Amino acid sequence: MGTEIRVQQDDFSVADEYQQLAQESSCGAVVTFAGLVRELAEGQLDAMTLEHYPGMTEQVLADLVAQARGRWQLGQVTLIHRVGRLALNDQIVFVGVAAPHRKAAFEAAMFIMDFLKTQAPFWKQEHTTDGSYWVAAKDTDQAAATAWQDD
Amino acid sequence: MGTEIRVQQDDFSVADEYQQLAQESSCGAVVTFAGLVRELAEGQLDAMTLEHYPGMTEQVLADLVAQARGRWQLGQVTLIHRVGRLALNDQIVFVGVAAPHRKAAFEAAMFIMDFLKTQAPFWKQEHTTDGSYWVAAKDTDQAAATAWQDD
Amino acid sequence: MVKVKFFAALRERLQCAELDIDSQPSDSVAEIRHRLLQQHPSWRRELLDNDVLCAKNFTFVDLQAAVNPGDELAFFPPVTGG
Amino acid sequence: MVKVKFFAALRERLQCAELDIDSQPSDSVAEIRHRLLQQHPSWRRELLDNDVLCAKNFTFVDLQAAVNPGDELAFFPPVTGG
Repeated sequence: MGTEIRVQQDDFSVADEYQQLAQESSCGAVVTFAGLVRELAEGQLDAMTLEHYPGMTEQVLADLVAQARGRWQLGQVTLIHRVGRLALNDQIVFVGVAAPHRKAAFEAAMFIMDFLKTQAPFWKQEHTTDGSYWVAAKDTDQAAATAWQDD
Repeated sequence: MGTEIRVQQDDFSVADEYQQLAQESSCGAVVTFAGLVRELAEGQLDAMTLEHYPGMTEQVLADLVAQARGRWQLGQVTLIHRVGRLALNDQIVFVGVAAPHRKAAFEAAMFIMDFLKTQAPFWKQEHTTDGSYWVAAKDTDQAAATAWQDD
Repeated sequence: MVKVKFFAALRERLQCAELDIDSQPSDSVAEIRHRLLQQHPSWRRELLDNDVLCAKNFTFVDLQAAVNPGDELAFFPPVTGG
Repeated sequence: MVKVKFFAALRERLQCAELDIDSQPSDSVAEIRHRLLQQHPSWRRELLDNDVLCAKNFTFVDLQAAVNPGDELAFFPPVTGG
């Protein structure tokens, strides 16, 4: 029933993380989410830089996982977020949740991602052929996080 | 934007399936669900046999994925269900969904699993030290599938 | 003639996986089931169980569904995959 | 003395990542921000932007939060990770 949180420049292996999540013999459900750097709607994305607030980031992520554990019965939870310069198609973020029941595994993974998007101090800067731009926060992300408060 | 559906005795590799799901350059979100054979609450599970209705199974699974595509904008969807004799800790089922947005990827994977549980003609027989028993259907699975109709 | 299949616990209890049975063009699932019970009276309790599901040609149907010669019917307990 | 950090677009626009500023035991975040603006009047538009978030010692706080010497304050735009 461990929690693993990593903020790192290096890439991660979903295969390795899944192996670890699937090891817990009481957990029949493993849900993983991976977020990847994709082409912009308008095209022309060359790369992305992810800045974060060292110290606060780890604390917020640990708090998100603790909150999820308060809501659902969970086994292993793994949360990885990359920082630094990322290229098109690179992996950015990974959430893996093992749980006895699938509903808990799915909901906890969604909950962690929804709150990560609005609470964890990461900022994306996109490097395009037209220059570099800081990504604006999305209202839909705020709405997704707020929705959990009505549960 | 392919759909891959497999009903097979052989094991599957979440690593390989994830690789395929992550290839689609328009999809920034990849959600996977894996279900595994776990010890019973009372203990003493030796193995499990999964029976299915060949012909109908594939049709129901294809229909579930088609329904999910009608509700959400999805990329690659992979759905694998094993049949035959499975041992403790074996993988049973895999759902993988790539989508442009994480909410769609999460919800489609949950939707497919919820309906698979109540609509796909698979039956589990558990082999325990006390004998073999057909698993009873769960009311909670029926409730999970019904909940989508209110959306 | 329609093909009738049974699965899982139902197949085991009836000790039958598959059989052929005569049918008329105007038959319903209920009528086919009635004919099955005439031939196998001991199946009554299992086959009339409210939980038993029915599929015609790989699609769930209810007892009122029309069955035509050449169709495949299947009766089985609630599903438990995933 | 409190340490003040700025991140992302705010760091770039203020051209400042980190500075130290005098503080009193009874200061609030609003008072620290006021003192920052006295020292750097050109930061007014950026630092008073309603969207700017504040954290004290790695936890989100509002403008009324008490700030003590030795605390670390950070101001930054809405987060966009994940």
